[in-house]
Amino acid sequence: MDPIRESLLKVSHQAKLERRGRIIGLFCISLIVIVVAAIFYFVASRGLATFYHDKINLWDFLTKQAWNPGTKDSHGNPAVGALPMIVGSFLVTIFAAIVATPFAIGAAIFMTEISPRRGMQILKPVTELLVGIPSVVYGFIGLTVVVPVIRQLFGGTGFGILAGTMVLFVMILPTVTSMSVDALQAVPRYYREASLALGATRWQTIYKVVLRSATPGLLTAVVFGMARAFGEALAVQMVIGNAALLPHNLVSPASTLTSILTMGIGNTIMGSLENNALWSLALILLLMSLVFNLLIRLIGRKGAMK
Amino acid sequence: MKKRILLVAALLLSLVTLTACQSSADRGESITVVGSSALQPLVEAAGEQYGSEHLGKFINVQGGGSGTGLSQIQEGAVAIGNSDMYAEEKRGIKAKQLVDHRVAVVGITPVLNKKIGVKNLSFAQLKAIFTGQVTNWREVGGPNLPIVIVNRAQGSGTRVTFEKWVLRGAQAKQAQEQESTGMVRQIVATTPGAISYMAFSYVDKTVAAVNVAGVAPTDQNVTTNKWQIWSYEHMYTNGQPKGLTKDFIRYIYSDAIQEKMLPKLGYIPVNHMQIERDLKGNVTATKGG
Amino acid sequence: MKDYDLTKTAIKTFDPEVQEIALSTDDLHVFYGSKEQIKGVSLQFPRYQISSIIGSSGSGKSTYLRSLNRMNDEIQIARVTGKIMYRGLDINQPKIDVFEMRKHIGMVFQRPNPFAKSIYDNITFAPIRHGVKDKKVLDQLVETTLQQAGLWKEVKDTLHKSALALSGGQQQRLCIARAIAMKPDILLLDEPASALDPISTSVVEDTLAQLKAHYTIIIVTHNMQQAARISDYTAFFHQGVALEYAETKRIFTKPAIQATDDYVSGHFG
Amino acid sequence: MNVKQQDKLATGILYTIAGIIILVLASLLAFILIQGLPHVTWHFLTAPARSFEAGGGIGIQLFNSFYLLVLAMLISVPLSLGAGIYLSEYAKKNWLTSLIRTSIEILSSLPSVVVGLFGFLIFVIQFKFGFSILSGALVLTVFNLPLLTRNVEESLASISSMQREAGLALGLSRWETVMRIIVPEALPGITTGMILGAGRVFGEAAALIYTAGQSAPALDFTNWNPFYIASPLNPMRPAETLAVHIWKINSEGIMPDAVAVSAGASAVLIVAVLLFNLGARWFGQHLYQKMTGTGKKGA
Repeated sequence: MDPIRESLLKVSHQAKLERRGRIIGLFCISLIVIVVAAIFYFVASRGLATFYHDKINLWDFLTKQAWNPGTKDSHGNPAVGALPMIVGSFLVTIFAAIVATPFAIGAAIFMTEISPRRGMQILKPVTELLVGIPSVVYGFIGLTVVVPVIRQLFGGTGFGILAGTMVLFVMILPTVTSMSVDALQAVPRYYREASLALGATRWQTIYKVVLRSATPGLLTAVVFGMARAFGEALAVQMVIGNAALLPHNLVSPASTLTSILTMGIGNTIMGSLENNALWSLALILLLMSLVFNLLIRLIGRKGAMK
Repeated sequence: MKKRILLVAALLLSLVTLTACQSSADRGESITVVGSSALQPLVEAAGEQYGSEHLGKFINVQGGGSGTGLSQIQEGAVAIGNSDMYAEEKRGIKAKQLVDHRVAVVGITPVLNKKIGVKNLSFAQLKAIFTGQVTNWREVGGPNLPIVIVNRAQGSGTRVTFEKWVLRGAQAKQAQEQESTGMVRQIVATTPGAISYMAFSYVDKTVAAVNVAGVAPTDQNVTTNKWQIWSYEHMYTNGQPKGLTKDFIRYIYSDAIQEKMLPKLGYIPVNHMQIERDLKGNVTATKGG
Repeated sequence: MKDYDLTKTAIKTFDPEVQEIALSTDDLHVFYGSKEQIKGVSLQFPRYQISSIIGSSGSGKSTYLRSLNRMNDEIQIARVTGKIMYRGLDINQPKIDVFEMRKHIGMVFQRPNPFAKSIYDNITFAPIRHGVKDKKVLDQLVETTLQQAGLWKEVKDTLHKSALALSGGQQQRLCIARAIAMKPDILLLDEPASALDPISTSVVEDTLAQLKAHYTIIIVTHNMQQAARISDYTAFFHQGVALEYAETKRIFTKPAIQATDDYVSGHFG
Repeated sequence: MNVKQQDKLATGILYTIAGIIILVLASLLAFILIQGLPHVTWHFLTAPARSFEAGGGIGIQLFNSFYLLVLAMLISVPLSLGAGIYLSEYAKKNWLTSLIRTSIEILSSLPSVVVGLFGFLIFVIQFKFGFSILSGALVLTVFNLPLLTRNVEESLASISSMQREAGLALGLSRWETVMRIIVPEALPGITTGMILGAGRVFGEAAALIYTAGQSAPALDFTNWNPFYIASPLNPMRPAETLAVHIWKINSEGIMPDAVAVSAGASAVLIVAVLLFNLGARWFGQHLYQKMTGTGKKGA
């Protein structure tokens, strides 16, 4: 008999390895899926209880301004209007992104186009170090440095959207920067060479060629940073003032979904309306993060089609 | 490399299961106490001292707030749940199955930023400030400075007590909220025109406590109920305490803690109280008084 | 582009009594998604001969080659139907152990793809994983395969340096050495010289000519001179169909099909 | 303005931006270190914390942070590696995979306090692990897995598919090809991700408050039997970490030197993260060289 022919019909060692490997991988991913599903279920079931069990009107929840779940308003309905927090979350996120984007992209250009050697040696470790600073420390610095400075400059208490923006700006900067660097590095070198060979200056090359072709990647970086900012809790909570009020200006105390959520969760009883309302905030966070994710995908797909 | 990692992970897991299964005899004994951050320092300090006097016995103390303490003890997840308020005051808690141990009294005082200079406020003024009817210090005898209210988080024991005795059912104005006393103190200390409230033990040189209706915030005034804004600190157990839990609560009631430690930490021992106040606020004189 | 009649083909077949067949396909179809890339190819490859596959870009020659050792299995959207006969077995069926099969039907790719390891490790990696542990055997294997691939003289002092430091031509010969270290039955080469300079190309071609004594070689190339130089048989692919298959000399001198004639004489398209 | 001047101006602006970023970080670091380092002494680093008197240290918290980090990474690294490999190598490209990928990414932007509460209800209460290092490590795993998995998947995807073909064509299983060829090559990317993940673990407070707990019972550093309750290795004991400690003394600390302890602990935390960063980077490079037999990354 032909031994090779025989061996083809048996199960080889490699085939066994393959099966084992596939099972290990499947096991890991299933575990993660179970955890993810459990958290989603957990947040959704409690977050939706506000509407099903406690009969809060969803529209009221999203548009009313009074947040006081422990008490009732003049009509006898619990006051659970999440609008101030939703607005607050969006404002700090958008402002932080607006401030961080030029810095991040500028730094990324510096690292990839202007001075790669120095950029990679100094700026890159520096930005990665920023990631490692715990948010408690950011909050602490925000409280002791940023808030007093804002109070000096603009009056008021110093707590508010502006302070939150400044802290978030520094916090998302590393993420956006390193993702922008990746996006710029993905632009093929011959694009630049072709442009430079045609007599364009370095800046023209960067502006007209590199940035343009890296746009989807850069957008993804910014949206990713925004998703981060949206979910950040401790640091923002320490500087934003946590007043469930619609912000009149950038230096009056405001609140975000995360700050109210983090603050209240220890003081409420599982299953009570106060607690459920907080989980509804968590549910909004979850949905927003879904939106950000879809946005990133959409940008990615647009970029791929070009 | 992968195999080694897996091996270590497996080892650790088995170790953990083993640990969990080990009888308590060779690994010592411990209970967990959870809840009120106002009571946390006391229980922590007492627990440390208890542990050093009783080898192999450990008291683990966690904060998390009165709500956490009450809901955890209700679910039987911990040995003792600390709370600043009566269990009956918290919605969603079935207080009947819980046993109350009132271990200390804490006085709560309004505190102002030092630059305001107001020394005394009436209950009516306080109420007007916290409900938002008064928005400038000028209206209550201070300088021309807007009032900045700093609240504790909704549901926090300190806030519940303060609003119970000051607002008496009125709706508080929506304002800044902070999760912890430390943050409140720092904000009041640095923000012009700020007012908040905190337990006596947290008041330090950076903020100014005020008299309310002519009564000074002192322990002495709390024991006679002349200073009305105070609360009991409760340690709740699920059913009558047993074993280490019982022993530890007895230890808390001992003189070593009540007479020596409590005053140092800014709490008032329960047996110093000359009156007793029940859930509804009815005051009766105690034997001591 | 001229339209050629895809139904008119001239495929050489062998008498198994006279010429041993190492590998053959029978009505092989390859689909990528819903698109049919290979439309029923039946070819026989004789043992210890070099057969080349030529054709323009997109004619399906690489796709065909990749299905011979079922590398197309790794492309999720790919689907292969028809028979691939090897040692009396249809290896295009699930019960065949694909990993074992690939040990015997080796492959070298268009672009050199050495592992990011040392030269020595590149060659010994797979044999070790397949159970060869003896250091002496491995040392010997490295030397013989490198010699067979015509690389030994150039690298014998730098065996433990990174393979990525080699030139493109050297890397490709290392990949050939790596493939023959498995002592395969059949060696599939997918345009192995397309990324190489002329000198490296001729070294690789010499290598192949020497390997012919021990291996059955099937090579895809877009370089007609190369096919003419090294192969014994040549197949011409067009639009997923093998139009003509014959002795190489015949293909280049007296093709039976108009399309082949146009292609080899440069009038194609 | 002509193009030359424009070029100069833009370059100048970019230099300024890079400068500002370095300045911001430098002042951040300087602020933390100047405030904190004077307070850092050997005694501070090794002594146990005091809850209401001055002179407490952070010894136990520091040890807890490292132990928790090690435990969390031991659980999450193999898991994320397995999951990342599955997603990048095995998963079919269909709606289910993309759903899984999306949900993992959504999980990564969930505030850590939500994950912490989930861990509290599941691990601490349901599984009865109590406030313990184990609960903390598990919740940090949950918290970190999405990021690590994504990182592993991306690092693997960045390695050319030609490498996989090379392995497969030699009759190796996909698993062995990935584990022994692709993973070693992707190691720099994977290590960077792991370092960032570890940094997050080290600095995380919100998720740990309800799981690893806020108390740091005295440890007996002479007894390393992991079953003994005061043993440093016991994974079932509550363990306040450095970040939680900072959070706690900032919020409820009543010790007279709370400000100094907090500043000192922050400085130590930063220095530890920095050292860890450098160490892990060196280790990753070392491992990469060892596994690929290369002195430097090849062409």
